[in-house]
Amino acid sequence: MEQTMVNQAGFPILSCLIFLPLLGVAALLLVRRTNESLIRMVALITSIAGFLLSLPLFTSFDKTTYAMQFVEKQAWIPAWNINYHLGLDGISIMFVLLTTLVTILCVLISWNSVKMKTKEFYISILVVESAIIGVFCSLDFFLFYIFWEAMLIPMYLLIGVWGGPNRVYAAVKFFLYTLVGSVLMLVGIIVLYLYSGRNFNIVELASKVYPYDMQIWLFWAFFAAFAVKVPMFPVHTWLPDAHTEAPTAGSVILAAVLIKMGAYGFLRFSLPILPDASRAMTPVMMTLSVIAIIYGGIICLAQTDLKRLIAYSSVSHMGFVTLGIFALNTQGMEGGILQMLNHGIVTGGLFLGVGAIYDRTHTRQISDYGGVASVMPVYAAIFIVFTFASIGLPATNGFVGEFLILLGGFKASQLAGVLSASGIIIGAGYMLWLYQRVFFMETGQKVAGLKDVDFREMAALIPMVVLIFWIGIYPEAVMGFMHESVRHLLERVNDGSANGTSLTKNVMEIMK
Amino acid sequence: MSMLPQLFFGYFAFAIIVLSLLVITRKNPVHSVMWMLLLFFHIASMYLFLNAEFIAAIQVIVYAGAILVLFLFVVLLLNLKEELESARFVGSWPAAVLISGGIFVGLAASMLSVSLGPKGNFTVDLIQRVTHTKVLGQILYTEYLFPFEIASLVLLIAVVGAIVLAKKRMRSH
Amino acid sequence: MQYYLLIPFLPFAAFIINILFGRKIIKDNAHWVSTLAVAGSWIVSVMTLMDVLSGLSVNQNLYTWMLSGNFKVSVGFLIDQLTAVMLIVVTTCSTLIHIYSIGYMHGDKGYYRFFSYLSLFTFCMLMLVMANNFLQLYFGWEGVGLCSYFLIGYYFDKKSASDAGKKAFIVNRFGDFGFGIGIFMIFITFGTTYYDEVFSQAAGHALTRVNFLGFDVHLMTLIALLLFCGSIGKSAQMPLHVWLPDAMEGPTPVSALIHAATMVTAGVFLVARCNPIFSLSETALIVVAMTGAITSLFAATIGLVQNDLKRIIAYSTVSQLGYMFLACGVGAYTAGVFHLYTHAFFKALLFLCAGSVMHAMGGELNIQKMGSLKKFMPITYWTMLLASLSIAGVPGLAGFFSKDEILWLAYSGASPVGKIVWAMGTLVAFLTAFYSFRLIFLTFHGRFRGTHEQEHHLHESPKTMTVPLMILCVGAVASGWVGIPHLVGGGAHFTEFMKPVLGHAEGHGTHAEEWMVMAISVAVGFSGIGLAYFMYVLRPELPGIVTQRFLAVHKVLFNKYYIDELYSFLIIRPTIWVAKNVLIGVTDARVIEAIVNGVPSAIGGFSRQLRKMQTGLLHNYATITAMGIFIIAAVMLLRNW
Amino acid sequence: MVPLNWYLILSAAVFSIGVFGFLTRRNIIIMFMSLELMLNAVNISLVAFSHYLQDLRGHVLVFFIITVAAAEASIGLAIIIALFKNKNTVHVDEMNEMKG
Repeated sequence: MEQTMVNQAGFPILSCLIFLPLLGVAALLLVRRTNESLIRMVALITSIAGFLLSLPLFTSFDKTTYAMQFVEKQAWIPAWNINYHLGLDGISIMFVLLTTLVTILCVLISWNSVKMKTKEFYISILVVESAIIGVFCSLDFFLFYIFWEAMLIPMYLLIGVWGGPNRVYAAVKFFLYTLVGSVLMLVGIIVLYLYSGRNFNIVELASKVYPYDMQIWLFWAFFAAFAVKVPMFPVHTWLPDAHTEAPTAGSVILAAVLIKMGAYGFLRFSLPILPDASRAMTPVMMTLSVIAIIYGGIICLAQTDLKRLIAYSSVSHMGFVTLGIFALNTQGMEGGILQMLNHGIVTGGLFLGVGAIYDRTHTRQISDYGGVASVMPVYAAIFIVFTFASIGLPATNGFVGEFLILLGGFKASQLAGVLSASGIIIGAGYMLWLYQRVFFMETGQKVAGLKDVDFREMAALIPMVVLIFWIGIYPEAVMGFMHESVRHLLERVNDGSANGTSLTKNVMEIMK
Repeated sequence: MSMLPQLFFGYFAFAIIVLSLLVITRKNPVHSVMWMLLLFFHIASMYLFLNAEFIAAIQVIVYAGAILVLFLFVVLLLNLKEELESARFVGSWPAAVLISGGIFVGLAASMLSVSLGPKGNFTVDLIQRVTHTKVLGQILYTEYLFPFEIASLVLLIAVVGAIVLAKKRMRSH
Repeated sequence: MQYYLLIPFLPFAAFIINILFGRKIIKDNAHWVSTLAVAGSWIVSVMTLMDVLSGLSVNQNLYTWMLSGNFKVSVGFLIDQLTAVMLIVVTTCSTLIHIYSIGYMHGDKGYYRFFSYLSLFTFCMLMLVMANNFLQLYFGWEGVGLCSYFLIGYYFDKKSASDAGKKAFIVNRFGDFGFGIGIFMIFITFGTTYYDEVFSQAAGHALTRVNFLGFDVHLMTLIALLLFCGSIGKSAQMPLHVWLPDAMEGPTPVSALIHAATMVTAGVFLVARCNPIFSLSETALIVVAMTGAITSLFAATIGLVQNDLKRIIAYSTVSQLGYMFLACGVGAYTAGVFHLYTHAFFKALLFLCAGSVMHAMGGELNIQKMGSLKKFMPITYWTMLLASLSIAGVPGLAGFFSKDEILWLAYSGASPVGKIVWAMGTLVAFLTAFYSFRLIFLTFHGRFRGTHEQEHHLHESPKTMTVPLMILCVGAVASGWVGIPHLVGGGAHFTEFMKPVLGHAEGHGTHAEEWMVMAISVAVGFSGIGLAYFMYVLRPELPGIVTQRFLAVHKVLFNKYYIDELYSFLIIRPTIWVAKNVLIGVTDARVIEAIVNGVPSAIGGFSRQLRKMQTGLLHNYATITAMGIFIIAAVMLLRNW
Repeated sequence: MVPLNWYLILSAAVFSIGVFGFLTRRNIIIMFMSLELMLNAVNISLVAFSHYLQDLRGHVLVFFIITVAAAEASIGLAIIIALFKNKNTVHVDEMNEMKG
């Protein structure tokens, strides 16, 4: 394990990334609350500094190894063998970068739309950033759990304080859903800790062997936490409410990075720590994924609320992600990880776009719109990029991810591949329908005379557009990071005891 | 063997119990406070029998001197005239008799079965030779220094708290 | 020898320039950028064709697009005979239509947007035909679909236009669904998606059977049919033909370029490109041939009674595409591609002429309200007449040679359904001639039936529009001359040229039979024209009488066999109904949410009961505490005893 | 010599009387006094134990108890004053703000 302890940055870069936003929070606390422009500037500068600081991760990451990189390890509570242990591998690195980028965009898009309790708003956003980066970097289970739960509080406030009319219901629902899941995960963590001789080290836990029955129980304990976050069918119902009621920045964070934590959890914990159980549960997970894809898609066809539609489309898209991950082959898993990133970019972009127009019209009802393309041509052009990336058109990132997932899914189970491919038809249906009703046809009353996007909004939207095409045309730029980690993970998962394998086959037989 | 210690104990025990009963049964709180004053003196005397001069002293100074005066202040401050006309006990006092009786039986039963462990170093002779106050002081300022500091903090907070509580309500009126 | 890269990337550069700077800077000069770029592509395409004629072919990867485990796909280019012909077709039509659009779209508020889309379309179409692997083909495939979506819905403030664009995209997605799974099967079978590797291994799997969704199927048939799904969507064959007639909502140059000459033929191109796979499966070929023949007949019958100028031509396109599939299905890929090539010219010409007519008529499309336009717009009339003669199969014109080759190879080929599809094809040839000339006669002959205002406004179109018409007309007449069969003394150069890629379909018949087939097709062509002349020029009252006599038939045909209504009834409305009433109304609201909200409210109800214990009276709390102490003490004591 | 048990029984008796007073009286001031009574009962037993065990730590504990009792009395009485100002009563059965 010693050779994995490398930190090529030369300084504790991950700690800096985690605590830099908190430094910004400290600075914000010193600013007078009436001085809103300074508050916004401080938040913006902090988020940009965080992004710049995260760029060395991208440039100096060693793609030839699956080992953890940029590792930091300090004893924290030695009595319980708890360490302050951080590190990144090819699976997590992209999400740290995405988080730092998305935070900038969130600050930008909220520039004028948040008028109440501005200071607290930006503090919440920065705290969320810090906690999410912490989640993706933690290599100690205890530390991970702390960040995992810490993220809940500011997110709860973001939805509950700055949200729409029904915000409190949505916030409480979000909170309770997530909490119920993570409490079960806590039990699972403690069981692992005790079984493994008081060890919280994720890397070491992932190289041990556990009894099959215990793995199954732990799998479901972790499933409770991660499936809620993803969200998988049938625990997805918090997402539409949370997305709909959250302020734009909240929706963007939620869509872009927060729900990725669930899928990341499967990749980081369920699969490597519980390989036999994961293999055995593959049919169940794939079934749930396929249901999510089709179910989420069809529900979108009957939505009347802009944000709700995109929220349900997230359910569908995250179904692709879990399908890819549990296909347990290279294409599926790499596609799944890429699709996590893609979904972050695309759905994040869609919510940013919706936020931009919501600021102007203050309505989320699709029927209130129409003909936006006539009055806001630049905005329409940007939004259609997001739309088609969401549909998965080649040359956008969505295509690469979905194609690889479907290929992997098809390899793992033809039925799952075929059924989920139908999600692509449905996806085109609801997204184009949405686009038509909002942007095409005659100009609606509430839409007439709207101003096109300004420089600030462009600055928030264009990075997403650039990423969509960059990843779509040259996906290797991102996928190059994950090849080794995915290979290692798959070796771990598919190299289990005969017990699990035979059970998988049995279940497969039953499924057929 | 003289019967004197038993006789003294008998008197004080009897007085303490009677005074306690008087304290909790008087209708007028001022009377209760007065009976309690007497009770505290009796307890302090009993401490003297047990070679605890310092404790007896603070029993008189703190309890009788400070706390009871505080009680008296409050009773007089609130000027409870109607208290004398209203009922003394809550309706469910028979239940309380049962419970407190039960507790007494339980406590007494357990106390009767007490057996002492090995004895310590602080013999009566030692205490009488060095004086109780000095011995206690030595223990307090060495072994129990930290709890002692915390106790002072508790008192400080109590002072601040009492002022804040009383003052805030005054202002709101 | 990298100059061929200019072919797709010149239009792409034009697209980027126009879309970024068109709105603010370039504005009404957008056509210069796009047209010059496409013309440049055309020149390079011609050079490429020369190279290919001199025996050169290219198969080169540009860079790795996707890499995941053993899945590796590059952006790469394959240039062989088939590609070269497609390049010529695409760039020629595209260039001419760009020029035509300068006049046609003049003064439109989205001028720059229109040209950006056209350039993007050209880029995607070129990427499609130049691909050297299935995934890049898919890239171009979806890309042209995207442009089609944009251009059909170009007048996006019209609901019908945006509906049509959406419909086109979604219907195509149904086809792409099968196409995508076909690509998965190819990858899983061959471990690669490059044409050369796939096709060279295909023969080795000629007898392989696989388990697909629990069915034991012949592998090559499966792959071929899945790929054919894509073709059905893109080339508007039964049952996914419904989008093409609606696509006529787009500007006419778009209909000419995308929905006649190039994009819709991509399906035929796909089948031709994959001929090594299709040839291994007789079942698949029969399906292709029958689909083509049925669609062809079906669309032709609808075309008989339509009154919308562009829709008639659209149904004619569907019908002709069916012809091409018919050819591929009987193994005559060369004939299919030959027809694709000639069809591009005369069908683009037909559409552009229709555009010219619309231009003069102020957007009117109903041919019942036209007539006698011949004297107002002579160039349009003559070019359109020649195009119609070509499509009707009049000897010597382009359509005659390609159509005749198809019919002959269907008749004489080895395909078990050859004779049937030949008969159907001949019937279609008759119908085609009839409705094409019904269109001509109603539009250009007789008396004018529109408003006075329209009549006053009638004029010939500007030069930018008529010059492309005349150039295309040359193509419609002469493009077939490269494939004149040996029978009538030609060299059949086209077939020879294509042989390395598409193979050669042998006709097994005597010269006499070949003459007979040709004679029959010429005869039905002329009789179709004759019947149209009789019904619409000599006896104009006759169509009304026939309609009255066969009212039910007319109604079914006029309403396109109610296919749209059927889909709406069977697919769209049930889906929405399920979404609204089952998923949102029951599953989400009554099942999941009932549990999600039910558990907390059950806990809440229990708490409300429990709350009654909290009296708020100090004595109650104290009493309970004391009892607790007593009980604990008692337990401790009893344990000690 | 008085046996330890006598002191302990006395302590128990005083404690029980304190409990009885606390549970029955309506006047919150008297209840408070009952509380003091209970504390004193504990103190008696502690001092007695200390004496018989020859260990001064019992006294230390008593010392702290008296300290805490002083603090508690001051705070408690302040609360009573505040309460009386608001409710104008010292009868606990007339206060049920905590009712659920």
